[in-house]
Parts: sequence; C-alpha cells; structure tokens
Amino acid sequence: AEVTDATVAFLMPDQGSTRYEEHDFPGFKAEMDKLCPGCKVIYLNAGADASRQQQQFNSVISQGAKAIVLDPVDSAAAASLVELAQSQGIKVIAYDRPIPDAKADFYVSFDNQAIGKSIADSLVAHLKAKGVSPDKGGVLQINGSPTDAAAGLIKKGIHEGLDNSGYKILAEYDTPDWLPSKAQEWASGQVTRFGDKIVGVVAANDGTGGGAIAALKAAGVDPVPPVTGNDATTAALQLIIAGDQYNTINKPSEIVAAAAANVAMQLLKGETPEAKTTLYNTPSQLFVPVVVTADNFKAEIIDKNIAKADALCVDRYAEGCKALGITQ
Amino acid sequence: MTDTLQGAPASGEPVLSLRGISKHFGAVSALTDIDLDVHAGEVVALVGDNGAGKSTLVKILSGVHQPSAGAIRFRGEAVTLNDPSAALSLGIATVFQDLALCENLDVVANIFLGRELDPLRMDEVTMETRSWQLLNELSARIPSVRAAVASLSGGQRQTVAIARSLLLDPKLILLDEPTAALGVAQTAEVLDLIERVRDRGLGVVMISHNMEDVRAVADRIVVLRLGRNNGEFSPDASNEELVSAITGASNNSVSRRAGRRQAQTAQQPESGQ
Amino acid sequence: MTDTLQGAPASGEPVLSLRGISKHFGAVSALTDIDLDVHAGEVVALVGDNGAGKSTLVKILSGVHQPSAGAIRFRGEAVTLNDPSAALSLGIATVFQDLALCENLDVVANIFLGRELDPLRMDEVTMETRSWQLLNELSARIPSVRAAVASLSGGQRQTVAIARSLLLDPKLILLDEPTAALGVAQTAEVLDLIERVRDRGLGVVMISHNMEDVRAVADRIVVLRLGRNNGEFSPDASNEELVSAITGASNNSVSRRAGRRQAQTAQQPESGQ
Amino acid sequence: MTDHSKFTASPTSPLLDRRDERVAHSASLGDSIRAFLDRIRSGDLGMLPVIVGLIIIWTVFSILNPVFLTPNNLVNLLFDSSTVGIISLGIVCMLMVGEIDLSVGSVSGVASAILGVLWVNQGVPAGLAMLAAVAAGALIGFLYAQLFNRFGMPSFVATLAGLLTFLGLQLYLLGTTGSINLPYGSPLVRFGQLLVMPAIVSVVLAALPGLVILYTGYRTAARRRAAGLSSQTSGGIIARAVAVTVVAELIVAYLNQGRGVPWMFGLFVGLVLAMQYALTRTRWGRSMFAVGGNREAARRAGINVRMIYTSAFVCCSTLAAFGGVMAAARLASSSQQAGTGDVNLNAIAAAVIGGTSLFGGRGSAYSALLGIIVIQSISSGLTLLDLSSSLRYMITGGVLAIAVIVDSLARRSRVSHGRA
Amino acid sequence: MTDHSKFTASPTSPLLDRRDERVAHSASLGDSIRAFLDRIRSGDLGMLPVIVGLIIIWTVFSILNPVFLTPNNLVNLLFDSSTVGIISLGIVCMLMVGEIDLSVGSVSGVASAILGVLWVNQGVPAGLAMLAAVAAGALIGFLYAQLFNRFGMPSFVATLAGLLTFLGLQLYLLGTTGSINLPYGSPLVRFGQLLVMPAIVSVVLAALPGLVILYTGYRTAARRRAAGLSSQTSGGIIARAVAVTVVAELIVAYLNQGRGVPWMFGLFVGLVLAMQYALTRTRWGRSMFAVGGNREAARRAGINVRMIYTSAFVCCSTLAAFGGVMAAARLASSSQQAGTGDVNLNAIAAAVIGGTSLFGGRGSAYSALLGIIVIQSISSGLTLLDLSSSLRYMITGGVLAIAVIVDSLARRSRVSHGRA
Ligand SMILES: Nc1ncnc2c1ncn2[C@@H]1O[C@H](COP(=O)(O)OP(=O)(O)OP(=O)(O)O)[C@@H](O)[C@H]1O
Ligand SMILES: Nc1ncnc2c1ncn2[C@@H]1O[C@H](COP(=O)(O)OP(=O)(O)OP(=O)(O)O)[C@@H](O)[C@H]1O
Ligand SMILES: [Mg+2]
Ligand SMILES: [Mg+2]
Repeated sequence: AEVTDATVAFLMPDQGSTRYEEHDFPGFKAEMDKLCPGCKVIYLNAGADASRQQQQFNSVISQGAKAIVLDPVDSAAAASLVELAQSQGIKVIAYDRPIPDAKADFYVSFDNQAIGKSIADSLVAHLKAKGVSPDKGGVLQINGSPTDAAAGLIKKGIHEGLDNSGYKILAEYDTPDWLPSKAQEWASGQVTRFGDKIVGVVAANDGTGGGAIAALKAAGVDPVPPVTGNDATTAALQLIIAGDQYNTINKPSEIVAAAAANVAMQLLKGETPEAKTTLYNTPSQLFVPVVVTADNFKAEIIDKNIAKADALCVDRYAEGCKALGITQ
Repeated sequence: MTDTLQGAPASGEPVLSLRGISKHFGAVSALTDIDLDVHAGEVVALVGDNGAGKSTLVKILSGVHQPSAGAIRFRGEAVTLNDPSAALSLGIATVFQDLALCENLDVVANIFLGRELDPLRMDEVTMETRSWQLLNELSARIPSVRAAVASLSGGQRQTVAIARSLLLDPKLILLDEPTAALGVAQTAEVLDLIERVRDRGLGVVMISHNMEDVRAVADRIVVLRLGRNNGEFSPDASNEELVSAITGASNNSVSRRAGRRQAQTAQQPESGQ
Repeated sequence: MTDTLQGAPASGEPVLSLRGISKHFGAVSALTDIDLDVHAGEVVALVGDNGAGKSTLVKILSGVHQPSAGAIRFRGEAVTLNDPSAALSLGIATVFQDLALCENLDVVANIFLGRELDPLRMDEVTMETRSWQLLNELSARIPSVRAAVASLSGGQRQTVAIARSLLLDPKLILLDEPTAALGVAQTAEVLDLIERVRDRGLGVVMISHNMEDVRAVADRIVVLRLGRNNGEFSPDASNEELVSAITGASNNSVSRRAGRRQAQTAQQPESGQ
Repeated sequence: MTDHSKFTASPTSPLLDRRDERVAHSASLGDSIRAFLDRIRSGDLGMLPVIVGLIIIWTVFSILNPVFLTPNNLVNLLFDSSTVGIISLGIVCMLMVGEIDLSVGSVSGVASAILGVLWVNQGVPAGLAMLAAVAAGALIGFLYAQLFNRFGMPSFVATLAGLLTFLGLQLYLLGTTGSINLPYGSPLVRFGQLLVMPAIVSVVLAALPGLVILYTGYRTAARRRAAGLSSQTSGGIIARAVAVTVVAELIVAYLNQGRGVPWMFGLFVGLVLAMQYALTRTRWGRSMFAVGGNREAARRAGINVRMIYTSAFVCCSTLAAFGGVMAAARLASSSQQAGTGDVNLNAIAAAVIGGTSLFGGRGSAYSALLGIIVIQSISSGLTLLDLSSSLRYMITGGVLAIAVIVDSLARRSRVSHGRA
Repeated sequence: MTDHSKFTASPTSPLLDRRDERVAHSASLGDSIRAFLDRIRSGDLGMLPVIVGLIIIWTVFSILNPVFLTPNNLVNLLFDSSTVGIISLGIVCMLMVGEIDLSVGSVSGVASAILGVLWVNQGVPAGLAMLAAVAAGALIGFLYAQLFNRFGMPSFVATLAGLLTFLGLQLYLLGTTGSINLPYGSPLVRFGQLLVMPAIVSVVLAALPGLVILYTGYRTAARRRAAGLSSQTSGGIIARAVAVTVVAELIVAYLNQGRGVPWMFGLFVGLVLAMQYALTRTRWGRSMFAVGGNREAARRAGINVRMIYTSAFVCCSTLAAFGGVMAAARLASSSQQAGTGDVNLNAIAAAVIGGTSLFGGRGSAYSALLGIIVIQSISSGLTLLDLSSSLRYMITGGVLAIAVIVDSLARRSRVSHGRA
C-alpha cells in the first residue's frame, strides 16, 4: 500500500549528549522527507525520565502516530510500551538500545556493548604497541550513569575488553548523571591515590573523558596518559587533534537514523524489512562503529565528512591539524 | 526585710508549693531560690519589676521551661512538669503573657485547640456557639469568630487567650498580665471572673503591673525582684510600700513623679489642661 | 452626644489633621469617617474599647496600612503615606502595640534598625553606649543589650520599642499602648518622657486603656467606638463619663463591678483581706 | 448614647454571630453573590486563581494543537498526574507542619524496587509485595521522625541524607538486573495502565460530591439555626451543589467520550478528599495546622507536637511509597530510574503551586490535585508541539511562571486588602 | 531594703553593661575560659559542632585510606570546594532573607555557556566574556527580584521556573556544539586547575587574620573602655589571635608540602570574608538579617524591604554565575551538563549544613565555607574507596547524617538551655 500522510514519532531518551538533536533526528527527518514528503514526524526527548517517555509515547499515539521509533530510557520498562502500541496495531522500532523483554517490530542500532569493547580494545592495543608493561600499573574505568541502561551495556563491553587484557583495572566509577565534573573529581582522587601508576583511562563517553583529562592536567600529569571517549563530539575531536585525548567513537548516527526511517516506511507499507541478524528475538540491523584516533582521524572524520576541517581547526588546533595532515 | 503577712485565708495544705526554684538562662539567673505557696480559693498576685522573673516562674509552673533547681509540689505531691501537657493534665491552666495563639487559625480553633469536641468529626457548630458564649461573658468585641487570630486587635487576642483557659476545669489558674491589653469593660469582666473562680475554690496566680487591680482581687501579694523573693504583702499594704519593694528603693521614679505632680498642681492649679 | 472640649491648648494649624478616614478589611469596617487633629505641644489620648480601631488608625498614620477613604494633612500639607518609611521621613515616629521588633537581632540592633551609625562600618561601640543611655533613661532592667530580643521579657521588649522611637527627631510621636507591659517604675518614666517631649513642642498621640495614666498626661481625650468618633473630652472628665463613652452604655461591666464592690465593702468591711 | 441596644440581642440581628454592626453580612442569594464578587475584588479567592491559570494554559495549548483537548489525551494526562499527585499529597502533609521531604523520589523508587523484587523475583503475591513496599515507606518516615524529634536534625538535611541513602538502596535492591518488568496483564499493571471506570460508575461517582454538599449543607444549616448562629440559605447550598455536580458531570461525560475516567485517578481523588477531610475536620488535622502555624503555641495547648511531626513524616513517606508502587504499575516496571529525575521537584512544586505554603500552617489537600494537573498539563501540552529541547525547557519555565503569576497577583491584592 | 546601690553605678562594677547582678561575667583570661566551657556545656557553640563533625569524617576516611589526608588530595578538595562554595555563598544571601533560589545550578550553567560561546567561539577577550557571564547572572537575579517584588511570586516557584528556563537557555547557547573546550594553558583555566600561591604569599596571607584580630581587638577594647563599656582583656585578644594564626599557618604549611594553596580557594575564602563583613558590619547586612527575621518589623523600621530582596536575589545569581565561570575554568570546558545534577542541592545543603537557617534571619557566610568542605570531604573520601554506586550513595547519605547529628545535638542542648 502507498503511504503518503502517516505520522511517525521519533522518541529519544535524554539530553546527556547532543547527538540526538544534532545527528539522529536530522538524519531521520531528512530520510523521511525523501521517502514520504507528506508524512509528519514528531520528535520528542524524554530527558532521561522513563515516566516522561511513557507520557510522550501515549501522547504520540493520541496524535495518531502509526510507527514509533523508540530509543528507550529504560530498556526493560519499554516492554510495556511496545505491547501497548502493538495492541493498537502501531509499529515500534527499537532504536539504539534494545528492548529485551518485548518483541519490537525491528531493532536498528549501533551495538553499545561493542562500543565499550572497541574503545577498551583500542586503548589496550595502543598501550601494548607503546610497550607499556602491565606491571607498571593499570587503567581507570569511568562508566556512565548508574541509572542508565545504555551505560550498563557500555560498561559490560569495556570489561570484556579490559578483563583479559593483562592491564589491571585500578579503580572503577559509575558517574552520576554522566556529569563531567563528577568524573573529574573522581579522577583527581585517583591521581593522588595511584600517581603515575595510571597508564590509561577508559571513559564511557567524551564528556567523562574530558573530565578525566582535566583532572590529569590539573594534577600536573605530563604527558597525559591515553584517555578514551565515545560520541565524536566536536570538543573531543579537538582534544584528539590537540593530542590530549586518545580516541573516540565515530557513530555516524545519521546513517542509523536513515536506516530506521527506511524500516519505518517499509513497515507502514506492510512490507517486511530485511533483517541481517536477530537480537532478543527481534529482527535487527546493527552497525559497526569506528574507533577514531589521531591515526585515522583524517580518513574517518574529514574525508567521510563527519565534521568540517574549518570548524575543528580553529586557532589553537590549527597546528595539530597540520600535524595530522587535515590542513596544510 | 519583708512584711510577712498575718491573716491570709490560707488553710490546710497548699494546692501549689514551690521550694528553692532557680532558673538560669546561660549566664543570666532569671530566678534564684524562689519559694511560693498557693492555696485553694486564694488569689495570689505576683508583682515585680520588668524582668523580675514573673513570667519565667509561670512558664516553669506550666511546664514550658524546666527549673534549673528546686522542687514543685502540687496538691501535696512532688511533680515534675516536663511538658505543658503534663501541667494541663494536672489541672494547671495558664494564660501566657505572649498569649501563645496560632495566628493562622481562627478564633474558634484557637479556643478549642487541643480540646476539640469530637476528634474524628469536629463539632464546629457546638464549638462556635460555646466560643461566642465565652467571648460574650468577657464582653469581647470580636467581629467574627471565623476570622484568623492574625486579624484581631491586641485586646481581642488577649480575650481569646483568656477564653481558652476557661474551657478547662482546672485546679489552678495562672494569669500572666491577663488585663494588659484589655479595655476598661473587659478588665472589669476579667476581675469579676477571677473572683468567681476563687469562690469556686480554685487557686489563682495573677501577675499584673496595675496595683489597683492587684489590690482589688488579690488575697496576698508576692513581690519578686531581680529573680528573688522580695516580700509578701496583704492587699491593704500601701502603694508606697509595694512600689518600694518592687523597685528596691523608696526613692524611685514613681515617688519622684508623684512628688513632682503634687508640687506642680499645688503651684499652678489651672495650667493642667 | 459628645462633650466638645472648650479650652484646649490647641493653637494655630494642627501638626496632623485627619478628615473622613475610613478603613475596611474585607467585610469589616474597622474605621468609619474618623476626624482627628493633633497640635504641636499637645498630647492627645486616643481611648476606646478593644477592637475600636485605635491601632488601625495608628497604623494608617504610620504608613503601615493605607486608608480606604479620607484625607491626611501633616503640617498643613496633604500627604499620602504609602509606606512606613514615608511616615518616618516626614517625622512621624511610632511605637506599635505589637512592638514590631526583630526577635533574631539583639537590643542594640533593634534600637538602631534602619538608622545604624556609619552604614559601611557600623559603629557598634557608640550604638551600644547610646542604647544603654536610652534604656537607663527609661529605668529598664535589661541584663545585656547583646542578648537577642527573643530572650527578653514582655516589659523589656516594650522598653526597647520605646527607646527606638526616641532616636529619631520626630514632629509627631504615636504611642500605641506604650505602658501596657511596663512595671510601675518604667510606666512613670514613660509618662515623664511624654511630658518632656510635649514640652519640646512635639505632638503626641497616646493610646491607653489606663484612664489614670490618660488623665495624668493627656491634654485632650478622643474616644473611638466601633470605628467611629465618639466624643472628645478634657482630662478632667469623670471616669463614668469616659467609660460610658467608651463602652457606649452607662450601665456597663465597669459600673456594675464598682457598684458591687462598694456594696460588698459596705456590708462586710472586714472580709476583704 | 442610645445605641447600646446593639449589643443586647437587637431585634434586627438576633443571631449570635451577627451582632457586630461593623461587619457587612450577606443574607439572600443575591447578597451571597455580591459578597462573592466582593471577595474576588479583594483577592480572597482560594483556588480560583490557579484554576484560571490552568484554563489559560489549556486554552493556549489547545489552540496550538487541538489534540491537546481530545478526551484520550486528557485521560493520559490523568493517568500521569495520579502517580506524582499521590506523592505530592504526602508533601502537602510535610509542608503543613513547616517541614520538607526531599527524598520522596528516592522513597518511591525504593518502594517500586521492593515491589519488583518481592513480586517478580521472589514470587511473593502482588498484594503482599505492595504492602511490604508501603510499609517500608512508613518505616522510612518513622526513621526521619526519630532523627527530627530526638536529634533535632532539620528535615531538609535528614531527608537529603535519605535521598542519597535510599537511591543507593534502590540500586542495591535492583542489583545487576537493572530493572524488573512487572507482568503485563497482571491486575496491578492493568490498573496502572488501562483500567477505566465504566461510564455509569463514573457518572454516579461524579454526582456524589454534590449530594454530600447538599446533605451536610442542610444538616449544618439546621444545626446552626438551632444554635442561634447564622446559616447558609437553602438557595446558596443548592446553587453550590448544582454547580459542583454540573462541573463534575461535564468533565466525566467528556472523558467518557474517550477511554473514560481512570480508576487510578479516581483513587488519587479519593485520597485527596480523604486527606482534605482529615486536615480540616479532625483533631489531627487541626493539630497539623497549629504545629505548622506556631509550634510553641501548639505545644503549650497540650498537643503532642512530636507525635504530630511523626505522623506527618510517616504520612509523607507512606504516600511516597504508595505513589512509587503506582508509578511502577503505570510503567509496568521497577526500574533503577524510578523516582529519579524531577519527581522530587515536581511533587514539591505541585503542592506549592496549588497554594500550600512552604512555611507551614497554610494549605489544603486540593493543592496537590490542582498543582500536579498544572504541571502535567504543561508537560503534556509541550509533547504535542515540535520544539527543540532548549525551547521546550524555556517554554516550560515560562508557562509555569505565568500559571503562578495569576495566583500571586490575587494573593497580593489579598494582602493589600488586609486579608493575609 | 539596702540593695538599691546596685543600680547606681556601684563601685564594684562601674561599667555601663555590667550593672545587672543577675549576670555572671568573666573578667580574667581564666574566667573567659570558664565561660567558654560553660558555653560548650550549654551548647552555644557556633561553628564548633560542624568542625567536630568534619574531624570525625576526616579521621574515618583517613583510616580507610591514608591517601585522603595527603596534602595533594586536600589541595584537590579545596579546588573542588571553591566552585560550588562560591555558589553556596549566594545561597546564604537568599536564605538570610528567608527565600530560596533553586536555579543556581542553571544560572551557573548559563554563565559557563556564555563564557564559552563569547570567549572561544566569538573570540571576545576572556576578561570581557567573564564580565558578560557574571553580568548575565546579575540580570537574572534582578528579574527574579521583579517577579518577587512586583507580582509577589514565591521565590520557590519563580526560581523553579528559572531553573527550567535557564537550562533551556544554556542548551540553546551551546547549540550544535554541545560542549566547548576552554583552552588549556589560558590564564583562566590555569587559575581553575593549577595556580597555587607561592609558599611565602600563603604564609603571609595566613598571618593576616590574626593581625586583623589583634588590631581591631585592641582598637575596639580601647574605644569600649573609653565609653565605659566592658572590654576584652589583652590576654583574651592575644589568645584568640594566636590561636587563629597557629591554625591557619599549620594548614598552610601542610598544604605547602603538596602543591600549595590554590589561588581559587584563596579567592573563595576572600569572598566569604567579604560577605561575612558585609553581613555583620554594614547596614545592608543588618537589614538582611532584619528582613529575614521579621519582614514587617523591618518595613516599619523604614528599611526599603524591596531593595533588600533585590540585593539578595542579585547577589545570589551573580555569585552563581561567577561560580559557573569558575566551574568552567576548573573543567576547562563549557558543557551542556554544567550546573546540572546535584549542584543546586549541594549548594543549598552546604549553606544549611553550615548552620544557616532555611527560615531566614540566622546564619553566616562561614556556613558556605564549612558546609561545602563537609560535602566535598565526603565526596572526595568516597572517591578513594572502591565502592559500587549503590554503596556509594548509601554511605554518602549516612555520613552526611552523622556530620549533621553532632550539630543538631549541640543545637538541641542550646534550646534546652534557653539560648535558641
Ligand atoms: N529564653 C530566655 N533566654 C535568656 N534569657 C531569658 C529568657 N527568658 C527570660 N530571660 C531573662 O530572664 C529575666 C526574667 O524574664 P521574665 O520574662 O520572667 O520577666 P517578667 O518578670 O515576666 O517581666 P515583665 O514584667 O517585663 O513581663 C529577664 O531578664 C529576661 O531577659
Ligand atoms: N488585618 C486585618 N484584617 C482584618 N481585620 C482587621 C485587621 N486589622 C484589624 N482588624 C479588625 O479591625 C478592628 C479594629 O482593630 P484595632 O487593632 O484597630 O483595634 P484597637 O482599637 O487597637 O483594639 P485594642 O485595644 O484591642 O488594641 C478589629 O475588630 C479587628 O478585628
Ligand atoms: Mg512577664
Ligand atoms: Mg490596639
């Protein structure tokens, strides 16, 4: 059947990172506009509040949404939303975070656990390459919010990467609300505690990574040991250019969001989208994120047009950009 | 140093008997070694200068403050008054100088506070009727008993506080300057009231700065000065006697003022108005 | 219906002149159509029953309340008192019935509140010395001027409030029951004080329920009843006259009580004590 | 001097409470209306300003997106209001005595965790698990009361410590699993998500308040007449009863065009009414007002002040726990995030917006109802608009301010008319 | 009747303020110490209980992990305390007049966003950008004051609306970038992260308070003697000055064994001292206490109550904005999350824990200093222990309660001794 004027909702979980508003939603909207110019897209963000997300979910149903792309605040709690929607014949596409307890119509995502594992693996490889002995010390692990399910997945992935790497985890911390200042405060304490035994920091996102870097710099640690990140925010990319941060994860969310838009349209038309894998019983499409370091910076970020060179390479970063070959 | 009283109407054991009561607030000794007896059917007036410790004594008797030292006997038994409710349940009703009303509640609620009729389904009609009766007994001019106490005049509030204390069936009534803010008519009613409760056999302790009122109703006048007992007088003691016991000097501002006015009116009898 | 006064010391234009002042609080008319004049060097006593509207009138004059209707002239000019600070800056000092002290501040701070010496580096030593002087003038017995007002006795607080008003150099002083909580000595000092300020040419409005005090210092007695003017008397008006103007009836509780007591003492002259 | 008759039961006004000539009274229905208009002018309006604010908000949102006023959207709004509303009702208790509870969010979270762990993980029957969760809330309240009464710890600090402690406990209870799904289709979850009253039940329930007003109105009027007090006219009583009934029935009828009136909302309103009764018509409620207004005066009146505080703390935490259970039912999940975020602030704000004073001794149970509806209306209205998060926050703030400005202005006018 | 001599300057006590025989005075140094012990027994201890609570916390944490008491950890603690401490100082202003500001977190976030956008993105000089950020804070405070004074909107609601509005503004300002790196190595970031006083400067500064005590102590004593008032003995003044100097120098010497005393902390302490001076020694401060204690009495004393409220709101928001700038410097970043999380609650809690009353009219600037050090000590102590989040929350709550219990017990004893 042809669909020309359906309403589709795009429900995102929090403002913890800007990606939803800066990448995911624009990507989704652009693809929807292409596929179905007459369709209406409703975007809502739950601000990390599961009950608010439920309220938003109900609200878009009363607004007549026929397909809902849902990035759940609480993966478990979202199960009831899925059932509620499906009982009214509304399609639900799990986005970004899976909904293990209910069978959504489709699941499109980067794999959060894989993200955790990649940043940890990348850091371990870097340390080994530099010949840092595991006896010298260990790494700090900075997780995301203790009340955030996605943070839990990343944490699991980081452990997968670190537990058998040979490098000890000196200490581990769940950052309340992903607050960079909390991460900074904790990292400062660990610097006094472990001194130069810290050979690296695995931080679950760019914000907490930035906090750790600030703590290391403030304690006068020089050179700053490698610190990971995730999300490829402008600030983090600049820190990589400046040599202060080791890596981040480039999640071209637009691509995933576009995929979600495609799936939504197919479901609305009554077609069955093609599933590459099945996760939690749900047909799924998983994208593999890329770890960005100084080495592949130009190739992954500039050449793939994730960020513009002239936006990144402002004054202080110009020199670093030259070094990385981004600018001449 | 004190005129001890001879023919007091005291009979049998006193309702209330204090021995050696002291109270310190930090470095200040508000009361030192106070003795006091009150008998049934007797009105004891407690007089003294500002800050003499009268209200502190009343607060100790009503369980608001705990004494630093000393013993209290009530109806022959040693008691400790840890709490105002302890004093209330013994049968000691108090009208406080600062009234202690809840400004956010209306007149009826204040009068019946802690003694509401029908705790689970308050009987507002009966409470309101009773309040009007009490207030009329005291000649109060209150526009509405449903107005919050915050909107009442000073005298109206004082009447409400007095009405409160009439609700109980106490053995001893403590009145801390009950007529200070009252009009002439209301004052007369309160003095009448004091005489009525005395005649019903209750003990009354009244604090007042008005020597005329004191002499009108008191059976015995106890003077405090700087937190110590400073003599006991009969109501027919002269004004000068009382004032000099209160101020601790026979040459005081009261006598000076009296002297000056006498001289003035003698000199120029027509310039007064 | 009123005894209009003949030989008042009023001369020239009054300091303060009210015409047709009314004040409504919701459904209650606290004041209706009040006229009042106060001249320089004159003590006007404002008397009336509880709730007669005396304090409301004082609050209007001190800018606390705004009148619902009527005109105020001060020293010949029509004024609107939107705010207490407006009244203060015109030279109207007030001692309120509820004192209006800050309980969390100490005595010195309260006395000098709003008029601290040296705003950027308060001169505590001078303020403290001056406070002691003022309080001693009033015969106050205050243990320490560094104690918070919350810890003072009722009379001590009233003295502090009166001391406050002495700091200003006002044209008109409003005293709302200034002696209600004061001891005999302090009352005498305050009455002296009123006479002194009168002699310095200030206008004084004094509210009191004590007819003796009123007659002692007032040049003119203005009676309010139920929010209306109810006559003006000279200080040598008889007690009965005044009381019946205040209560609105010649057969009132005061006269009844007086009659009863007379009868009593006549019958059994020895049973009094 | 001929007017002293005014104070001996004058023939024109023989009623006990009508003898003061300074007070203007209303006798007829027309007079009542005039008095009411007078009160409006002088700003003594009770809940009216908040309702006006609410109507403004509703009008604006329904202009911006007509979906807002559809019955089903309102039904959702009522579902969402109920959970935080119940918590806010507890806050009203605390504010009444002049104290505050910052930990209601955490306590509701702990309750939802207990429910999930006991019911789903341990297999305890749902009823028992609910009971345990609510009892845990009561225990927490009792604990706070001990800290407050015995150690004199300010409630702000005690409950701040509790906020952290019980958030920790919640995380601990949910442990590794993170969150627990409550069985979809179980009565509890159905109650929280789906169950609405049958139309006829809702119509009957909506008629009840009017009937109660009629009955108690007549009874009280008769008793007052017998006691020689002024009393409401029959006309006045009937007018009020009819007005209340019409409004209630209209609301119900409108909601019944959609899914209908949620049972959960019915429960919430029931709790509000019960609390309002307890606060205004029982000695306990009177004591709460007294303690909040003047703690020392209440103590001197012989009120057991400590017990009143204890009851307020227990009441608040118990309602918070119950609200947490309801929130879990609504969400069909006991999650680590339950009770976090803005639950605390919303619950307190609802009570304050509804007109309960933060400083004690002034307020009503209705403020929780009205306040939470204001807050949820803003929230629900904004979900219907396409806005970026930054705009959304700014508009929420702005609308909140506007909703309250009406009330504040009314209160100001009340003050300037000497009625505060 | 021989004792009237006591009231005409008696030979034993010719001083104006020593004429009341009921008061026990202390004349010699020994007497002073006895009076001090007396005060301890009666619970009139000022800041002492909080300090005792702090010492308990420090002891426990240093037993659990000796790193806690290393100079460098304490230096970190002081850095971290300074930012929220400055915000908390603003809260002290608000609490002093009996109002509250819930939006300090958002305001600090907006300030940090303004700083980042102007300085880094727009290339405005750092100093100007800072000024703009702080001015924005002042403007926000002025806005609140208008809502409060003109519309009578309760500060709780006005600032709650502000919390949301300014969070939105912060997100809006940071817009697409999300967070902005402040240049490492710039003076501002170095100030926030690295700059410590040279040892000699810190030693000199630490000696200042003692000198000031000596100078003003002697001067005041001389003036009081001249005015016929009782005065402190030289012994007492010297003892106090020496005690303060020794404590300050010991702290400084210890910190100098590590990185040294942060300039940022010096700035914070300077602000605290300035605020304390303003509150206790100027007419403005006196008016703040008066308005907080009894608004109506202050108004009747001719104080411009509205202006005092305005100054409190402006002061609070300005300090919040300045704290936000400092926080951005500390983190070397203006992020969307700046000022969110527990900044609000920590800032308010610090003031309350330090002994400033939520109900107005009682408190001191020192409470912000002490309170924030308590809170940061708990937080810093816990970062040194490897704990799961759930335990971390529970322990934070528990430790907070214990820190305050000491103070609460002392205050109780004060009440029972009639000194509250
Ligand atoms: N809570 C308190 N803390 C400290 N001092 C107090 C306290 N209460 C009373 N005092 C002091 O105790 C003394 C006696 O006060 P009290 O109120 O008993 O006086 P009083 O005789 O009632 O005076 P008045 O006639 O003025 O009412 C006063 O000097 C007062 O300052
Ligand atoms: N803010 C207010 N709101 C409502 N009614 C008020 C308010 N203030 C005063 N009233 C009413 O106005 C009337 C006059 O009060 P006012 O205080 O002026 O009396 P007063 O003459 O000073 O009496 P008293 O001798 O008892 O002090 C009283 O009936 C009182 O209830
Ligand atoms: Mg007294
Ligand atoms: Mg009065």
